[in-house]
Parts: sequence; structure tokens; C-alpha cells
Amino acid sequence: ADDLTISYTVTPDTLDPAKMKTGVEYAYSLLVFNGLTGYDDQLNVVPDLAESWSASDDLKTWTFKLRDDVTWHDGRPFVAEDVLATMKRMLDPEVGSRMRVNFELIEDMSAPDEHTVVFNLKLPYSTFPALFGGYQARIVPYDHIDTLTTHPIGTGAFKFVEYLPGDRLVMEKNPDYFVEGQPKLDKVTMRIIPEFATATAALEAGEVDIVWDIPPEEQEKLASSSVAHVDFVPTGSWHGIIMHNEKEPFTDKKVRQAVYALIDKPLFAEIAMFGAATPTHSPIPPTSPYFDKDIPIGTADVEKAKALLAEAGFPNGFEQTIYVPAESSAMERLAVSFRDAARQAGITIDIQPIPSDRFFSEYEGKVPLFTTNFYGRTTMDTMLYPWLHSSGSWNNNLWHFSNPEMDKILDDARITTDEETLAGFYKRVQEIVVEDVPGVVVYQLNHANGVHERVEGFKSSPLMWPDLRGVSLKN
Amino acid sequence: MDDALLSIENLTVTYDTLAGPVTAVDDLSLAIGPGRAVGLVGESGSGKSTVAGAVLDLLAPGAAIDGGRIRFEGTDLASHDRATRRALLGRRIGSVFQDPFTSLNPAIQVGDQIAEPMMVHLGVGASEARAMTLERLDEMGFARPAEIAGAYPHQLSGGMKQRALIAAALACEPKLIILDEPTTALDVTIEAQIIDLLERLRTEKGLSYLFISHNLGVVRRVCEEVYVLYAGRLMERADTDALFDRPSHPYTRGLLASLPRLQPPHRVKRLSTIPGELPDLLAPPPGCIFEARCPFSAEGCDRPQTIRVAGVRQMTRCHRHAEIAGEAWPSRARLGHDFSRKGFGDALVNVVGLKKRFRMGGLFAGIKLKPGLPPRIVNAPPVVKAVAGIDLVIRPGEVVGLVGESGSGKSTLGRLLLRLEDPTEGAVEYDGLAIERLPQRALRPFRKEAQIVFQNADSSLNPRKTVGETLRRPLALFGIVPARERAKRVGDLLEMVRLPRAYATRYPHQLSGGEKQRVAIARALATEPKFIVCDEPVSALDVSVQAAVVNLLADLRDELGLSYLFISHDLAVVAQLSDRIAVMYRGTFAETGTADQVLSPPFHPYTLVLLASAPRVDGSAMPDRSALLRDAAPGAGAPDGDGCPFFARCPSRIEGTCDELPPPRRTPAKGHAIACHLKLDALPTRFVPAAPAMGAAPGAVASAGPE
Amino acid sequence: MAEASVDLEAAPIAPRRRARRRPLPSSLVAGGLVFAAIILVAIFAPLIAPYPFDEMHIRDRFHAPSLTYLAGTDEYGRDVFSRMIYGARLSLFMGVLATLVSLVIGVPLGLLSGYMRGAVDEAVMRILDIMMAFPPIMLVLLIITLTEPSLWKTSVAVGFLFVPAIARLMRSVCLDLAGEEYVLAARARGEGASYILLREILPNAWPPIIVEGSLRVTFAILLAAVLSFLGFGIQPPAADWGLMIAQARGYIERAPWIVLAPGLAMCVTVVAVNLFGDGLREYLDPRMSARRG
Amino acid sequence: MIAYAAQRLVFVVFILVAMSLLVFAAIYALPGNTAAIMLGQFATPDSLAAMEAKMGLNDNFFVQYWRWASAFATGDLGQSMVMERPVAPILWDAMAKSTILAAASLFFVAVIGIVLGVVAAVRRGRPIDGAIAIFTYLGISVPEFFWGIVLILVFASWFDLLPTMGYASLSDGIGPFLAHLVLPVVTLTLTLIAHVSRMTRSSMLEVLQSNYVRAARARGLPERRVLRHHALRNGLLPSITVLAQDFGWLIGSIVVIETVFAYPGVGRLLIFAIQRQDIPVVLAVILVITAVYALANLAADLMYAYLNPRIRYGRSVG
Ligand SMILES: Nc1ncnc2c1ncn2[C@@H]1O[C@H](COP(=O)(O)OP(=O)(O)OP(=O)(O)O)[C@@H](O)[C@H]1O
Ligand SMILES: Nc1ncnc2c1ncn2[C@@H]1O[C@H](COP(=O)(O)OP(=O)(O)OP(=O)(O)O)[C@@H](O)[C@H]1O
Ligand SMILES: [Mg+2]
Ligand SMILES: [Mg+2]
Repeated sequence: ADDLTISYTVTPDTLDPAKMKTGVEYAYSLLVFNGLTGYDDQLNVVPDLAESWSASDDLKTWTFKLRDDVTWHDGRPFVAEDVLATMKRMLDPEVGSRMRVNFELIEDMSAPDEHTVVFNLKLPYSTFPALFGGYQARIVPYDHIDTLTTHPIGTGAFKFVEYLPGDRLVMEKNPDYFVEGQPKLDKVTMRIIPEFATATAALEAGEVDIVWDIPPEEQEKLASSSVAHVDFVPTGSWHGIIMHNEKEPFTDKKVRQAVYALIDKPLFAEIAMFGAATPTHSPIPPTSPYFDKDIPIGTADVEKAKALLAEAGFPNGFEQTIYVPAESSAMERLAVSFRDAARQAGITIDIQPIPSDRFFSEYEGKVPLFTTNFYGRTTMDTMLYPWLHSSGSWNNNLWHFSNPEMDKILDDARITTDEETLAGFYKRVQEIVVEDVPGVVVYQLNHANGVHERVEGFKSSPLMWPDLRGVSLKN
Repeated sequence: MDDALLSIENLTVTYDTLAGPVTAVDDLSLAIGPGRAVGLVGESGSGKSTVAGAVLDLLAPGAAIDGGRIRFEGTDLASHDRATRRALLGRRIGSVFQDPFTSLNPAIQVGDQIAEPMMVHLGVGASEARAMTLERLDEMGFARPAEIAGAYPHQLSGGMKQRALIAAALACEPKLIILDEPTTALDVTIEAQIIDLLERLRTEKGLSYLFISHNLGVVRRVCEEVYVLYAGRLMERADTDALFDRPSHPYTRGLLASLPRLQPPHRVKRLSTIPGELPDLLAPPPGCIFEARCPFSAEGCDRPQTIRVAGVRQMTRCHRHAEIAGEAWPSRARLGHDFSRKGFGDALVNVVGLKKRFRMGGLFAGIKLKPGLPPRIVNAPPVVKAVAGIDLVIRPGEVVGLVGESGSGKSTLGRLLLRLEDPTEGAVEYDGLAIERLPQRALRPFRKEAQIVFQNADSSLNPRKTVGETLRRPLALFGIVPARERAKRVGDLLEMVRLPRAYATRYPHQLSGGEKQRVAIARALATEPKFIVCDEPVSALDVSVQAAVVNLLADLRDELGLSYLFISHDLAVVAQLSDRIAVMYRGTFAETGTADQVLSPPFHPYTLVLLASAPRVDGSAMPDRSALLRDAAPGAGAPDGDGCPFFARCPSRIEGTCDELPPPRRTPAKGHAIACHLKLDALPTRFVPAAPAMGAAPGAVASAGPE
Repeated sequence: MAEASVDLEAAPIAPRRRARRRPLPSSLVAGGLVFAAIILVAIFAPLIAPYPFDEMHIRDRFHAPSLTYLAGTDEYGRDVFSRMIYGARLSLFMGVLATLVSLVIGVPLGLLSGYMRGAVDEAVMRILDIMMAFPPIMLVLLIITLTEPSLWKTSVAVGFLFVPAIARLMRSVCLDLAGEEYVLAARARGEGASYILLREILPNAWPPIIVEGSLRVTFAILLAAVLSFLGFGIQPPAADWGLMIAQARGYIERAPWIVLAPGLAMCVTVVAVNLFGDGLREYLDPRMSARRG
Repeated sequence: MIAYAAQRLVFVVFILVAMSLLVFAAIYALPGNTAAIMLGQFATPDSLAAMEAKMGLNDNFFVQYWRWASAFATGDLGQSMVMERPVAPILWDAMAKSTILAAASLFFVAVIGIVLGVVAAVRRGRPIDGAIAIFTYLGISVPEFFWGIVLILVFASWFDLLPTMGYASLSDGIGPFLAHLVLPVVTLTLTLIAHVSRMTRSSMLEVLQSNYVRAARARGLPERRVLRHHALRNGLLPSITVLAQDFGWLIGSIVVIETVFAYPGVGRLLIFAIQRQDIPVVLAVILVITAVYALANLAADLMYAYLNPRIRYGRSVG
């Protein structure tokens, strides 16, 4: 039988798609569930459970037509009520879904018939369908919500078999999957292997077939391997050095500019990621058509930094602690590089690693200086608005940046469909970011997987989702 | 002497100490024929145990054999490899170590330790070995062998351990047995019984003994031939009778003169001693090693010496043995004070109704399942009444001698007096202070005044403290002398117990048995106490040191008014020192009274046995003990009821009375009490069994004897 | 007094003159010297190390050992040899401080509960049971979250973690020794519990304490490494052997020297500390003689 | 003695109660809570409040404790707040796996450690003594994860002799079951052996000088028997303490081993739960560990009494 094993470092916290927040959970949910929409390789929105959709002219009413040939893993047909139930949950603060903020623009929703769903929005939103491709926006069965965390039932290519926390999550082929010819594998096992050294050894020993999201320092090992290789793709995910704009000394734009001037992005990318990353200015990835190639990617200018610091009243630099999530060696290297660079301008940096869970709940956005990472989003709006708009949810969690021009551009972009205008907007966004420095987005990451030679048809996705539906094994 | 079972030729052993090499045995030759019993005597520290160690190949680390050969059954032991040599032990050469307290493994039941060599050497099965073990224990005079076999060493008294060790040495009936002070912890009745057993084994089975002892009485009884050792050198060798009757070496004479005798009057005479101490073994004098202490020394004694013939089968190492033949050891004895007329003051120690019980057996001993629904577990471990109701008064300046069978509770009583053990019942008063329930902190002033010399000197010395540290502590603790004088005082204390001052730097493991004992005595004296419990303080000492120590104790009593509870199994020593004597049997006093009262008629039947069993150096025949005791083993007592504890062994017992009612106190004279159902006039008066006094009224009160 | 004490003056004062000192066991000397050397290296690290511990030579990352970089360079191009030398500071500090804390608290506690028996013993032991069952990670986490972490806090915390172990060991030894007659003898002299514990029992309890203590130094250093491994470690870029090993574990194949250098340093330290302990234990035992039979 | 053991068993219950309070208080004292951690960066005040209310995190400490404790007392280990699945099956599963690992390691540590210690003591100062010292110190010279990774590289990756990681249940066959255990057990053993063996050596040295060992030799018992029967019984006391302690240390080490070997045990479960402040899971895991640990110590204490008859627990007669 074609049984594929893929390794992850952390165990899923939950099997409930609405509550997910880690790669391993996304991977599972994308195999077991479907969204209304999805993305293709170029990140274009494509149909999934919804066959088609249409918007009212004011971009406030959206109608989705659902497929009628889909059944749940327990045999019940998929209907509009499932979508309504799913979205109701999504909006319930008790559920605590990450995507609730995105969907809060929904005014109300209804199901005129079994295969149609209509959403009325509070404000016009041009990329609304893309939201349904989001990781958490998986459609769940209205009648099995209670057992989602213990025995999830979905519509996806694979059926959930068992989950042993800390050990493995097993899924088997769904023979009734609505896409012809998929899936090809009989069984998928997600193994939890916390240590990459172990995972790569297991890959070489043939005990696992894919090592998901292999960090740069491990990629080297597979370069010389005869049985496995590294498959990678640039993503929209980024690492940044974040300054809290409302905390001293970063309230002063000059200080932020000084910090920016100290950062040699290509060098940092090399040190932190061993080159498996692309320097950039803003959350807009270099792979995006909107990326502004004209803005130079900074190499360090210590003199300029010193001058700026002196102007800001820190001729001798200052002392600051930078917090990093402990589990990420790349971010730690980023911090170490920054410490080294900052020292040249007289800034003394202490590095303080904090266990991730605690870091994200207690430190991020609350301390003056830290590093963090972000998964890429699929639309320009979701990529920029939350971070750079003064009311953006992330902005308020990170750099607390406020620039009226930026706010206006982002607001306008939401209701613009004209490509030309949009391109202009986004170019300006990048200029402001470099000029005003809310924080430093240092580089965009590559997403890499260690793949055994017997795996066929696997392609790393910029969404970091291991799409196994079309994958098969050589024997 | 090629037919010798064991022959030691020119043995020299040295110990490596911080101060330099100590020659503990110097050029010693010795031979033991098959079926012979050879004694090895000599002052404490003269190297006796070292000889034993050398034969057994079990010398302490730091010891080295620097010369000589040891042959067993004709082959040089050094030519054997380790394992072969080891295999001889236990099977062909048995041994009993000097220190019974530490020679038993604390974690293994006594019976198993005895059975083990049988299983290893004789290849018998476990059950058979067990049966044989019980037999051996029975021979050793244990009343209930099975209980002893199941006990752990710490649950046994000193004498019991010693007997268990002898049983283990005899386990496989080896050809040669090396007995190092095998009777130090035994009371005379058991000692006699064991000596009988040894004698029987020798004549019947042809066992040979190397019998190391300072107890000349026992040596005289056991041995046919005696070697006298002094400072590692052989002083004299002779057949037993010749040695005791015609000692050729001055040192031998000194030893014999130091012996305490059982004859009255007691306690007024000082023992004669050999003044001085062992020479410095780091640098022994080139000439006669005894010269410094020899009253007969004359010019020329500092010439190097060889051993020479002094008579029939008698050899001696004395330049002047011919000239001094017949001269007696000069007795420098002077009379001690006599307090008897003055009387004593109020009670210093006052004990009323004292009791102490212990539980016996292993982890699960006494745990039984009680049938029923649900079955219940009851925990009723066997209990020993070590002290079973004692009243005792000790007055200032008074010495109370405590004698009694091994395991009769002497040590326990001693510990109870000092609150080292909490009594189960009863009261102990010291100087008007009820100490039995006081918290330890409140006992501090009492502790300074009341001291103890433990029965086992070895384990009572901290192995990681030098002698000097051990002795300095009480001085510092009680501020007896200012700090800068302490070193000198330590030296004084050492000299008081006849140890060289240089010993202050030694660790306990570098001392011989008797030396440790003396350190322990010195430690007790250091606090300048008023009352000392002396638990067998001289059992490990040779007679000359013993005499010195006894004299010292007597002097302290006379000059400073010290009181002692003096526990010993040596009646002569007890008689020498004590004002009053208590005879203990199974936790109670069988008889109490002044020394003269107890040692002269009328006797408690048990006292009589004790007196009759005491070994004699004069070689006179022992009375037939079988007439004095019933067959029952020592320690056998009345069935658990209230009867007389001596019932089972008493030849004069009154069936139906003695076994059921507690014996009444008969007082033949003021201050003399005998706990016995026999009427006063029926009590034995001579060393012959009295006719059982039939129909003696239980509880009859005897009239006070003549004053 | 007695006749035995006559002519005191004539008797020579104890012949100290000839007393020679007990020879130091070779393990004590060897272990001690190496350990002292390591401590010296730690103290004078800035003088000895060819580079600052955090100086990066990014062009020379993963440089194999050579004359320029004696033990090669790490993933930042920092000189591994220099970091190893600086690492001695943190690792030794951690190891020694933690061990001291645990001994200072654990030994008296264990002695007390082993000697007092009864209620004190039960109380102390049960509290220690609870302490010991409290997972170390939890404690460290508490400390890290409730306060800003720092090396000495972690060391003290680790020391606390070791307390129950030490106390239990001490107690078992003490239970055994308290039954000895020399302890009874001290009680008979009216010695207070503190003297008995410190001067009678403790000297006989040294061997296990020494063995345990020297192992604890090791364990503390190791625990630091494990904490780094689990993400609760020392703050980078500080060099600590454990941290160095933890961070370099991914490069075992590519650049083994990054792991081997601190590993070797730890190895030498561990052996030296324990050898020293063995020697000390031997030296303190009067029964161990230089001459063996 | 039985009464003492029973008393101690009752005390284990007290320990558990005390421990649960302690852990509860500790987690309570930590800044943040499960809801905050689960929502992480995405926490908005309204969702945080809603979630806290749902989880009952706003209640008073004692109410929260009582809610948990009363359920726990009836055998209901509760639900993981994060995973939203019952704790019991997860816990027992992880526990069973860790137990196998721990028991096997402890067994080897005890046997090999004691043997090495005894040999080193008997051959004090000889080359073999040194060799044993070096060997045992090597094990603790570098952290266990290092050994784990090296062993994986050598035996699983280069020689391909053993599985790299994970766990096989007995139903997969005894071969794979054992094969999966080899490397983790070896690693754990390597890191723990020094402690036991050094301690055994030290106490054996002490015992070997004792008079009763000399006496046993004088009875002609073969050296083996002297060692095994006479010396070891007394020399083992500290080793038992150390083993009981190492049991605790093992639980710490096991986290690392489980991480390196991707072994789904209780150590990683605990870390997982602690990091997320998942109170029911943390408590359940810690309490089980505490119970096991307390029982191990009880066993050690009873073992002392067995090996050393001078130690008696409880009151003496009379
Ligand atoms: N380990 C040792 N180190 C140094 N000296 C020792 C050692 N053992 C014994 N000695 C010394 O050797 C001498 C002889 O000791 P040994 O034990 O043979 O005497 P002993 O005749 O048996 O004495 P006792 O009758 O007191 O038992 C003594 O002076 C003693 O101090
Ligand atoms: N700790 C203990 N546990 C159990 N039984 C004990 C304990 N100590 C003493 N006994 C028992 O108490 C009784 C009296 O012992 P004790 O040591 O007082 O005897 P003793 O008269 O001093 O004997 P010996 O002359 O042989 O030294 C013995 O039967 C002994 O077995
Ligand atoms: Mg002797
Ligand atoms: Mg006694």
C-alpha cells in the first residue's frame, strides 16, 4: 500500500480547524477538510467546495454556489447549513478562532437553498472569497461539531483515523473524494519528531518520506544525500526586527531609522537563514508583482546610523533587550546578528529567548524590541492592512505604527479593483515603510521540505502546505 | 618441628604509620602440634592479634610481613595463591576475632552467618546447615538457639555475639582454630562451658588451638603450652604448669603478680602492677626490650638478646634468668583507703522498678495473619525483657559491681542509668534529679558528672578521629582545662591508662584491642566525672594493664570519691574493686550485698554457680558444675509467667512454687538480699549442691541475719 | 593522682618531630591540578582567548580547526576555541554555585532528619518528597517567567533542585551512622545535636558527600545544557559549554569541531572534578594507607 | 513495619494533595493563562474574556481548585483545555511508554552501575578501576541529547542497524519493540550510570575495610561470596538512595530523550502542557509522577530497613 509518512516537530494542539495556529494543524486540516475556496500555485483563488461565486456591485453582498456532489466522511451530503454553522462558530468569541477578526466584516449570512450561501458585509471588500481559502476557514459538519476534537469528520481527500498526541496523526484515503483521481496515497501518517537531526536521519533511513519545513541549518545535510533532497519555494513569510513605536527609545523616528541603517539585510539573511531567504522591505514578498525593485535593499551604513542616533540624543547608543521566541534558531541568529551590528553604533543589545507560547502571549507587542515571524498571506490586503494600518490588528500587537498617509492608501486599496492604481498604492506603501520604519522586515523565507526520492509529485507550496492529494510513492 | 600443624618461623611484621614503621611482631617463632592447645599471652599491644592476622593473611592495610615463614601442615602458606590460601580458612583454620562487636555482619541474621561456612566448605544444603547451626548454638549454651539464629547482631549482647562467633569458627571443625580473646565478653559460667567444649573437641576430634588471651586463668585451663609476648618479641615459652609455677622471665612473673584474687579481704588492697609502659616500637631499644620496666634489671641488660633454654621445654629471653630464678616479683602493693566504716552519703543514683523491653527478629518477625473475614494482620514481635524490674542505690564514693550471665541485661541497665536508652518503666534518679523523663538538653550537667566506658571500645571510638581529638573533646566541652593545656592533659590521660603520649596522633584502627579500651577509659575520665558506668572496662586488658587500670579506678574513688557501676564477668576484678556486688540474672537481681556478703555464704544458687565457674590460675580443680546446674541451657528461664527466672536451671528448685511465683527477698544480713524461694537456712553455703528444700513456704520472710 | 601519672615531666612530648604528612593520593593531585588550571583559564579567559567570544568572522563560518582558529569556527564564524575558554566561566560558575547551594542546604537537612528520626525526619522527608517530585522544568519555568532570568538565579534554582537528592543521601548515611556506638558515646557526654552531627557523624559521612558533590557539579553543568536544549538556557551569544553543544548539535556532521571542543572541555572538567573528589575521599580516610598489602 | 508502610501510603495521598495545590498555585501565579496562550498574538479583549469565562479561569482560586479536585477525586482526570480531549487515555498511553523506557533504563543502570562500582572498589587503584571511572565519567561528560544524536547517527544513519526514532508497540512484534528501545535506553543508561557506580564504589570501599568483611574472609568464604553476600548488602544502602533519586532525575532526562528519539512519552506531554498552562494535564501528569516517585522512595526506605536491620521505622516497643 502507498503509505506516506511526513514529519513535524510539534504535535497538533487541536483537531478543530477553527482554532488552529500551527503548520502541522494546517497540514492535517487541509487534508481532511475543504474550504469554500482554495489557491493554486500562483496563489490565485480557485473554487473548492464552492463551485462559483459572485459579488454585488458595491462589493458588500457575496453569493457562493456550492458543489452538490460532496459528501462528508460519514456519508452525509454536504449542504449550505454546514457552511452557516461553520461561519457562526467562526464568529463566536468563545471559539477564539484566529480568523474571527478577518470575518468580522460579515453583517449577516443566509442559505437560500441547500447549495447557495449569501453573505452581507458591513463594508465593501474586494477579496472576500480569498478569505475562505484561509487555514482556519475549513468547513465543518454542523452535526458533528461536538466531536471535532476527538473524531473529526470532513470532506477532504483523507479521512481521520487516529491521533496519538505527541506521537502521530494518521489519515487514510477517502475513496469518495470529489476530485477525480485523488488522492493517490492510501494512508498518510504525520509523525511528530521534535528534533530535526533525528528527522533528517529518519529521512535518510527511509523511515519518513517528507520532513516538513526543514530549517536552513539542516538543509546542508541533505545536499549530499543520495536518497533525499531538499525541495524549496520562496514564501510570503517573513522575519522581522520589531520596534514598539510607542516605547522609548523607538518613539523617535530617528532611532528607528538608525536601527534600519544598521541592518545589512543580505548579510543577516545569510547568517540567520544560511541564504535560504530573500531580503525585502515590507510584508510584500519579492516574488510579488507589486514588489518595488527600485528601493535599494539596505546594506549597513554605520556612520549614518551614528549620526541619526546623535541627532536623536543617543550619541553613545543605548541599552536594550531583544526578546526572541526560544524555539527558533533562525530568529536567534537574527538577533545575534543584530546585536553584533548594533554594537558598532554603540547600542548594547541583550538577547533574551522566551519559550514561544509565552513569548507570543506575554512579550510580543508588549516589549520595546523583539524578533518575530509571520506566515505569508494570500492577498495584498491581508498582507498589509493588519500590519500597517493604524487600526490594523497586528499593528496594534506589534509596532503600534501610525501614519495617516498609510492609513488612507490602505483604506483606498480595499475598494479599488483597478490594477494600475493598486500598483501605485503598494509602491508608495513600500516607500513609506523604508522611510518611516515601523519596524524592520528583514527577509522573506524560503519554505523547504526534505523529500525522499521515492516521493512523486510533491511540490513545496508557498503557503507551506504539503499538498499530498496528488502525491504518490515509487516502489 | 616438621610434624607441627602450624609453624611460624622468624616472623616479623611492621605497620606503616605516619610516625614511621612500627615493628609489631619481631622475629617470632612458634609451633603448634596437632591436637595441641598453645597459648599466646602478653601485654596489650604486644602483637598477639598481629600474629593471628599474619597467619590468616588478613593483616590490616598498611601491614607488611617483613620476614619469616608461616607453614601450615608442612607447606609454606606464602607459596599458595590467594584463593587456595583462602580456602584453607574456615575449613582447616578457624578463627575468632578479638572484637565480637564488629565481626558479625550487621545486616545478616546470625544463624545464616554461622551456616554459611558449612554450606561453602562442607557442601551441605541449607536446611542441613541450619540444623547444624542450631546444634552449634546449643553447644554454645544458648537457651533458645532458634531465636538467636534468627536475630540480627545488634539485638544480641556482647557475650552472645562472641559465642555466635565461636560457633561460626567451629562450624566446619577445622584442624586449627585461632582464638583471639575469645572469652572477653563471656561471663564465667559460659566461659567455663565453652572451655569445656574446646577441651572436648581437642581430645575427641584432635583440634589444635592458638589461644590468644590475657586471661591467665583461662589460659591455664585451656593450654598445654604458653608463649609470652612482649612488645612483639617472644619473652618466654614453656609448658603451662611450668610457666605458671616456675616463671623464668621477669615479665611473666610481673603478669602473674598482677592478677587479682578472689580471696577476701576485698577492695582494700591495691593490685601489684608492672610499672611503665610498652617501649616505643618505632625505635625499640637494642638490648632487652623489657629492661626499662624490669625490677631485676642490672648492668649488661642493654646487650642484644637471644632466646635461650631455661629449663625443660622452657625458653626465655632474659640475660639474668638464671641469677634471678626463685626471686619473687617485688610487691609494691599498698593498702587503699577503706571507706567501709565511714559509710556513704545519700544516694547518688537511685533506681526504682526499672524495666526495659526490646523487640527481636527481622523485618517481618511477629507479623501474623489472623484468620477471619477479612483476615487481619497482627503485629506482635517477640519481646525481650532485658531489664525486668531493678531497684538499686549507688552512693557517692561507692563501687557497685555488677556480675551476671551474658545477656542478663547488664549493659542495658548501665545505659538506662545514663539515659542512653529510655526505660520502659521505672524511675532513675541522679543526685535527686529524676533523669528518666528529662529532655536531653536538661541532662547536660548530668552528662558531665556521669560517664560511661562502653563494653565495646572499638565501635565507641570514632574511626575518623585521632586518639588526641577524641580525648581533647570532653576537655573542651566542659572547659576542664584551658585550651593551651589540653595537649598536655591528653598526654596525661594517656599515661594514666598506660599508653604512650605519642598515641595521640593515632587513629583507632591503628590500635590494638586493649589500647582502644584504654582510650575509651581515658575518655570517660577526661570529664572528671563523679559517676562512671564501666561496662567491662578491663575485659580486653592484660593483667598488668588491668591491674594498673583497676588501681587507677580505685585511686580515683578513694581520692575523689568517684562512684562506679562496675560491670564485669571477672569476679576477681569485681571483688577487688567493689563495695557492693549485684548479681544479675535475666534482667533481675538474684543477689545483692556487700562484696564480702555476696562472695561468702549463704549464696543464691546462681551466685554459687558463678563462683564455682571462675577460672583459677593456681591450677586447682574446678568443682563439678553439673551438680550446680540443671541441664537447661544458660538463659533458660521460667515460663513466661512470674516465676523465678533461674527456675529452669536451678538444682534446688521447688516445682509448683518457683515456676509460678516471683521469688521473695531474703535478707540474711543488713544490706544483703537474696531473691529466692529457698528459706535462708536452705540456701547453699558451699560449692556442693544443697538438697532441694522441699516444702519451703512461698513468700516466707526470712529474719534478718546477724549483723 | 595515681601512681601511673608520675614522672610526667620526663616523658617526651608527643614525637611530632618524626610525624610525616600523609602522602596526597595521586588522583587528588592530578584532579586538583587540572581543575585549578581550568579555573585559572576561566578567570583569565580574556587574556588567554585569541578572540572575543562574540566576534564574528562571517566569511570564515564553519572553518575547520587551523592555526588561525585553533578549534575552528562556528556558524557565525566565531572562534570556537575562544568561546570554549570563555565558556569555562559560565559552566564552572553554574556547576559550582549550584552544588554549593545544594550542599549547604541539603547536607544539614539530611543529617538532621537522619539523626532526629521520628517526626522531624518524617516532616523533612515528606517535604523533600514533594520538592523532588516537583518537575525541574516547572520550577525553572516559574523562575524564568516570574523574574528576568539570569545565570545566578538559574544556578541557585538548580541548586535547590538538587537539595532533596543530597538530603536523602545524607539521611540514609546518617541513619546508618547514628546507630554507631561512638555517637552514643557523644550523647553520653551530653553533646548537643549539632556537635554530634557536625563532628561525629559528618566526618564519617564525607565519602558519599564528596562523591555526590563532585557528581553534582557535573550534573549542574549538564542541566544547564539540557535547559538550553529545551529552550530555557543562557542568553546568547554567551558561551556556555552546554549551550554550545546544544546549539551546535545540528552541525555534528558538517562541523563536528563546534560540538567536540566544548564536549572535550566538559569531559576534562568532569573527569578532573571527580578525580579530585575520589582523591579527596581517599585522603580523608585514615584507614587508607599509602602502602597496600 | 507494616503499619509504617501503611502510614506512608496514606501520606502519599497527602503528598498528592499538597502537590496538586502547589502546582495549581504555581500555574495560577504564572502570568497569563491557557486562554491567553491559546489565543496568543490574536487575542482580542472580547475573545479572551469569552474564552476565559468558558474555561472558568475567572473564578476564584479555591473555586477553580475545588472544581478540579472534586472531579479528580472521583477518578475523572478531566479534559485537556487545549486539546479538548479527555486526559486519561493520553496520560496512560504516555505513561505506559515512559514507564517501559524508565524501567528498562533503571534496570540496566542498577545492574551495570552496581557491578561496575563493585569491581572498581575491589580493584581500587588498578587499571580497571581507572578504566571504569573514565567510562562512567564519559557518560556524563556531555549532555544526553548529544549522546542521543551521536547514537542515532552511528547506529541508525550510518550503519542502519536500528530504527532512528519512535516507538513500536508489542503488537508490532517483539523485535521492533525492542529495537526501538535500544538507543534511548542506552543513552539514558549512559547518563545515569556514573552516579550509581561511583556511589557504590565509595560505599563498597568503606564496607570492604570493615571487620565483618575481614571476619567473613577468615571463615574462608570465596571472595565472590564475601562481596556478594557480606559486603554488598551493606554497601548497597547509598546506591539504593541514589537509584531512588535517579528515578526523579530520570523523569527530567526522559524529556530530553523523548525529544531526541521522538518517543511519545510523559515527559514531552508534561512540557507540552506546562507551556500551554493546560492545568488538568499538568496536574494529572505531575500527580502521577509524584505518586510514582513517592512510592519509589517508600520502596527505598523499606529496602533500607530490610538491608539494615538496625534501622527500624515507627515506634519501638514499650
Ligand atoms: N593498623 C595499624 N597501624 C599501626 N599500628 C598498629 C596497627 N595495628 C596494630 N598496631 C600496633 O601494633 C601493635 C600490636 O598490635 P596487636 O593488635 O597485635 O596487639 P595485641 O597483642 O593483639 O593487643 P591486645 O591484647 O590489646 O589486643 C600495637 O602497638 C598496635 O598499636
Ligand atoms: N537493641 C536491642 N534490640 C533487641 N534486643 C536487645 C537490644 N539490646 C539488647 N538486647 C537484648 O537484651 C538482653 C540484654 O542485653 P545486654 O546487652 O544488656 O546484656 P549483657 O548483660 O550486657 O550481656 P554481655 O555480658 O554479654 O554483654 C539480651 O538478650 C539482648 O539480646
Ligand atoms: Mg589483640
Ligand atoms: Mg554487655
